Amino acid sequence: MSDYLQNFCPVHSKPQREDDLKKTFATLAILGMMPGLALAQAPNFDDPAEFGKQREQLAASFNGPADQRYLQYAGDAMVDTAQFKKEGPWTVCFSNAGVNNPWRVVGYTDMTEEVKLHPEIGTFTHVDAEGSDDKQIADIDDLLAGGNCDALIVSPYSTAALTPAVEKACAAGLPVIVFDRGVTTDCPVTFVHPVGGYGFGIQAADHIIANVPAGGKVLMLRILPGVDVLETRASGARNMFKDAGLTILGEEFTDGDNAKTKSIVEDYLQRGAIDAVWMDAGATAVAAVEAFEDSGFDVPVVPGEDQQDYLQKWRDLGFKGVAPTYPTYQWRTAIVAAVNTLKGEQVPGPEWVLPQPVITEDVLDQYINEKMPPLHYAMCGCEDMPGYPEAWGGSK
Amino acid sequence: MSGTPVIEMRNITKSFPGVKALRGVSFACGRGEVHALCGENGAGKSTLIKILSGVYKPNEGEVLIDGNVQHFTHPQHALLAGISVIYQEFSLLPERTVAQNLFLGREPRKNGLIDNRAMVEETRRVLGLFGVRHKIEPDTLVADLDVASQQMVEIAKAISLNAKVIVMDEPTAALNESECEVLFSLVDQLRASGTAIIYITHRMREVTRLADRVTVIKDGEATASFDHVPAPEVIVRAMVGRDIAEFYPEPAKPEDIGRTVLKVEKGSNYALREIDLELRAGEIVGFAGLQGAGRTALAMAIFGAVPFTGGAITFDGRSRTFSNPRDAIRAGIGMLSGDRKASGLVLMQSVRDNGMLTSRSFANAVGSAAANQFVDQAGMTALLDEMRVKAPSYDQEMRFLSGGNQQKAIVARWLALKPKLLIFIEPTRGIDVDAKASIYHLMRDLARAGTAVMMVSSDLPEILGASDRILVMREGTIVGEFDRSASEADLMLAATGEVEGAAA
Amino acid sequence: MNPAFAEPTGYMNYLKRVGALAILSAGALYVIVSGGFDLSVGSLMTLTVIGSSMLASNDPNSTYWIIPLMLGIGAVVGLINELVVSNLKVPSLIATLGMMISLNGVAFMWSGGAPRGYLPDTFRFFGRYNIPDVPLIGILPVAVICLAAFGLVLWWGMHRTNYGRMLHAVGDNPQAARLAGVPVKSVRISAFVISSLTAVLAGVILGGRAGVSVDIGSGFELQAITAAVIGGAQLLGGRGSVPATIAGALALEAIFTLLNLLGLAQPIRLVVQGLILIGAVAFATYQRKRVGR
Amino acid sequence: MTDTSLATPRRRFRFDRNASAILLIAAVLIYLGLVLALGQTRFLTLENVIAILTRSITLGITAIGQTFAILVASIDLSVASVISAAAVVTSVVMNGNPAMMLPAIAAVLVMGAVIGLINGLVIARLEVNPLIATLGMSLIIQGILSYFYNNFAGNVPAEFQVFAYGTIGVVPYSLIFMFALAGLAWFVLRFTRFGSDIYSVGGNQDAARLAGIKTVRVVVGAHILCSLCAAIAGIYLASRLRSGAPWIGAEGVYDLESIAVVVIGGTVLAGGRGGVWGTMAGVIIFSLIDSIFNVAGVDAFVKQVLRGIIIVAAVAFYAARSQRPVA
Repeated sequence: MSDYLQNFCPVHSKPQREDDLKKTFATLAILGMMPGLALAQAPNFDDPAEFGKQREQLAASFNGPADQRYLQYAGDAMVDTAQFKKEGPWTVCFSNAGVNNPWRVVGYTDMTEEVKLHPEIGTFTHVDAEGSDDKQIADIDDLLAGGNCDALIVSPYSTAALTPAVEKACAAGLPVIVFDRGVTTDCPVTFVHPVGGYGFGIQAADHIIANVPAGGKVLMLRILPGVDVLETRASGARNMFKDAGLTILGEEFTDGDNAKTKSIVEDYLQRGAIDAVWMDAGATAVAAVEAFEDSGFDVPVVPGEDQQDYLQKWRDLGFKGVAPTYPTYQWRTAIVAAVNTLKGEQVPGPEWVLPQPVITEDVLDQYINEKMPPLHYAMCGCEDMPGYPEAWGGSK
Repeated sequence: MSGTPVIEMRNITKSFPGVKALRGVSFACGRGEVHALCGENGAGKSTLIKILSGVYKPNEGEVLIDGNVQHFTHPQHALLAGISVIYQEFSLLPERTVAQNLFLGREPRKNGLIDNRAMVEETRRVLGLFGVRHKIEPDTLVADLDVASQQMVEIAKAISLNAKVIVMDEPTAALNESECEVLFSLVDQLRASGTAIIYITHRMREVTRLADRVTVIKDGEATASFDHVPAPEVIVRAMVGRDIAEFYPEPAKPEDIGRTVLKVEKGSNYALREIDLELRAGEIVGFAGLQGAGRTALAMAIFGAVPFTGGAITFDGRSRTFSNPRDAIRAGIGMLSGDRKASGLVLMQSVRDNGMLTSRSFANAVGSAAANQFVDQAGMTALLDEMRVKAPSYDQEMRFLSGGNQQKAIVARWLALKPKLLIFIEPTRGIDVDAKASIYHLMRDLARAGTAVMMVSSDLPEILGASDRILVMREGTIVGEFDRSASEADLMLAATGEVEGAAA
Repeated sequence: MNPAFAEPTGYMNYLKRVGALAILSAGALYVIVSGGFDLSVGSLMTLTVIGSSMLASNDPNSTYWIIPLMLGIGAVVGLINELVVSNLKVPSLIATLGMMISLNGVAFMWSGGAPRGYLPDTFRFFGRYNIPDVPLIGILPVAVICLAAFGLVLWWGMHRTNYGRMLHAVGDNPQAARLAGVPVKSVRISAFVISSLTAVLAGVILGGRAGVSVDIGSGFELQAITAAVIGGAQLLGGRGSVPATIAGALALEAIFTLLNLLGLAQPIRLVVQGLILIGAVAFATYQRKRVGR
Repeated sequence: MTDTSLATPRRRFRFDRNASAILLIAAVLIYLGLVLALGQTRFLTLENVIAILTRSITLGITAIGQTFAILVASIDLSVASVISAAAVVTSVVMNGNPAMMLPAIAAVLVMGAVIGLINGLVIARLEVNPLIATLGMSLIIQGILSYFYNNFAGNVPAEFQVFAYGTIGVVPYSLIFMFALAGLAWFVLRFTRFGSDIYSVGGNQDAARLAGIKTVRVVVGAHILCSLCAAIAGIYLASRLRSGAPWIGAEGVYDLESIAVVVIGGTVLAGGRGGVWGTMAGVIIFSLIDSIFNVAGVDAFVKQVLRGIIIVAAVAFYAARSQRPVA
């Protein structure tokens, strides 16, 4: 048999093949080392000054109408927009990073409903980058080339990547409103965002620290590494746990995948008790809670987010929950900022910091609405809008 | 011939799993010599050539060029050593032009870039050797050429290499008479210019016309070698090794031949026209013709694989249309395709699965094992035993078997269905001589049992030896009918169109 | 080292976890053996979960008609896949890639981007419920029963029926199969339909286990192919084993779990998966060449 | 019988050779029709045409490389990871320092060539199915990359952003670069022996081997070119995004999209037929589709459904005519 093989692959004699393998592994090793050259470059997601500032802002009182959180703002810095004043009807353009998760879907619905409240907006042009920086840059180019935009709203996919495109739009004389993630230029009229990632981390961590005795064990679940908003949430919480003397069992990435989340929590449960599960976003909170349920354990302290399924689970099981929020009403605020800019009115800026409320057990019932879809974000600030609740998929 | 031969092969031995393809074959060819290499299908000629051209490595023995031992491990080495081969299976790329094919892998370059103009001009020059009647434009896509032209391109490719040695493996299989003549005069020119030519054929006419020396290969051994061209009978006896009479079974007696099983009237499709034929129970009908004459197309049409688009079929006394193989099989027709690997075998499956494939196709899909009347495992085992299929186990994968055993397993596939008409296309291609004889006997046994047998073959001795009646095809239609007493020359003349064959 | 595997409950949890992938891989194997690829299975799982949540509107009795309806949709998807492949002559890689993209879009369109209903407990029963207090093994998850049942059916279909042998023949050499009388088209159609049906079943089980989310099935198509390849299946058809594929799925998940327990991060998992994939195929090729071809 | 049989056959109009042009014309007509029907002639400005062409430069550069892989009857699923790796290495090595521009580019090109070499060897020598080999490679690269980096890392100097954002008049350098690269690829395929060998090996590996072509080298060479193009696409993307992150290749779905545009451009998956201009047509078709969707304001989800259907329909447009069975 062996000489038969030789005849059919006369080119590859054996030692040669081993050589190839060696080469393969050597090159793999080199490949592995190359990115290691500048390992120390990671962006700083552990900024005590920013942490302190956000902690203050969480507790601060906001300016603006008390019953309309989406119009409130921290501080009193305003920008003058007289130069952008224009007669209607306007074309407002919106370059969206994507509508690929429920948070963005709820937010985008907020936005389109808000547009309906402003008859001065003649055309609302929405382009969706489907979660790609490259495509979003091209989309903004398209809008600048043929969009006839009077104002441009950008929800950037990545901060650094979209900066040149936003700069280009500013240079074209357009008023630009940025929200959610920012850009590293101050050329936009304003940057609309809630308090921030540290704040989100603080709210959940405060709750855990208050309800878990010192030395308690915390599992940290995270969606994915590298997203600045999520990294700050984690670093804030991590520091607080250490200071409070809690043990961090581990930090695991779930990809936002329920099945994976469940598996991870089950695996940890096999190894010992868990006193709290901290999460950088609430999408997988219910899966984590179910992992305790299905394994026959009592649900410990599991914070989530303001999604209906979590809020209802929390109420039904009565565990120690808390729901920090990253409110979707900022999508409304972006439209309001654009409209005010085109009217030439003053707009909070260069940053429009919105309040970032936390849902605690006392106010839980206010936010539960069983008529809304399970993944609806309760902190949408949309209950007063004419399209509510149908536009968000709910029923009356 | 004098001095060191250009090419010499010494004691070449080569085995494949289950087959010893070559045993100690020695062979030499000198400058300006045409050396005919004769042998039956499956005798080992092609294996020898593949060793010469660096495709296979011999287990034992050596290849010498101009007296120097060579160790080819890649076809390129053989090419560089001046050996060029015209393979039986075309090695042309259909999506490339004639010129690109001619210079495949050795395009002329100017300043490091392909010199397209030189390529086209050289192509035109080489193709010019075929004369103006056979004009092929260098920038035509090979896919747009007919089979004969493609064969011409293959030949031109070998010539354009200016090789020391040119091997031609049955180069006339697709050529008509005048095209053959062009080729023969080319061979004469090459010989005159000192090229060594190894000419593989089993057509005695060509041996007589061209060869200076003859070597006969049988069962993997060089059984005879002549420094002159002996009488055809001598060569044939050396090739076959026994009396033709023994090799081929007795023909059918008139009383064996029964009712008409298949009748085609005015059958036509893209490749066929005006086909009128009758096949009768108990009779073996041979179909002769050049490649591309429509024999395989006719078989495919009867079998429903590439159906007739015009005309009428009467099968088993009923008017039928077969629009796919399933229709034909259900009616009682079976077909063994010519290219076993490409369209006959499922190589990764077991011998038994290959044998039962058709039975299973007509059984209940979820039915299993012996419970089902169509899928009789025990029956298949018995059938395979009966046919003496040599395999370590019938659960062995098909790809490990020799060609003859593979062919037997496919025959078993059809025998299990007891067909009324069984079509064999090139039934003995790539099969060793012993297995060949048993295939012929098998066909005869089938016929005796009342099956109509249609045999398509390019092997004229086989056609003459195994058939009861011979139909010759040319250009998509039947041009002649002969009985088994016809000569090869009669068939060739009819097949090439020089003379219309007389009805027998 | 790992108590998860030290007691029966741990094993059961592990089998429960891998149930969806194992069933999916065994079904995808049908298409692989027939000589094609089915990249649409992951998105079909997503569609199943999202569609079911949309239709259920929190009504526990809806499960009884939703699952058959979803199976019906799955069958149509499989049928379209095959018709595009055989009638429009689009390679299955591209045809099912297009189907994958489109089905994801359909799932989003249907739900408006976010699912609008819960999966009722009756639906989640298959993926979530454990039968408690079973002797010897502690708990018996319904997903494990499903895995055993569907695995058995798929094994039987592939290895114990005429159909299974024809499927192998079609993948091995479609031309030879056609000339031998195999009804190539219906064999292929059924392979794609079976693949799609198992994707729906896997979706039901996964949705039961994990609940509603928008990209629940993404990545499963490649994992299924990986499992089949680890199980020795021949890409481009002709060879494959249902038990080995299920074992491949179990091995894949076991390796991931193990890496998790060793505290190795996601990146390492990717590298390991890549090496296993190449290694398994290279080894199989080497083996096949060693015994001659 | 006369001498008809060997006469040169008439030149048939070969539909499949012109289909990519037909598709491109169709896409342009649809775009024009839509723009005119909506009365939005502002989309017909030169700026907008350039914006459309510039949309898909990353995809275009990648697809040029993918054309080589597919022509040689292979395929490369690792391009997306290579793009990510190249972008990250570019921005990390440059790290804002203009002096590091050339070393960074050199390092990335070496990396691309090495990855292509490994892909090629695994496919041609170990005879691993190319889908599996490059999928595995993709996972390995992605794993190594995300082990070291989990965010945008480093940044490119402003001088280097000229590559993506600089223009001659209104025409971006990058657009010129892409077409120049396509021209170079065409040149290689048309005028070099290596190019000719690619078609031969892709068309029929056995025939190529019999003709003396070292098929392993050709396959490896095609894969090196493919990975090099992906690496260049990564360099471009780093310039465009100012930095590189380990997910930017995957988020652009450049692996599957590059295969789709190559196939839409008329290169057959089985290899040996097609060319780089068809691929460029495919890329422009994709850009046009995106722009048509944007102009028509198609909902993002409907867009996705349509995109899937368009890919299949475009491939069916050629394939349905072929007689070859597919699987």
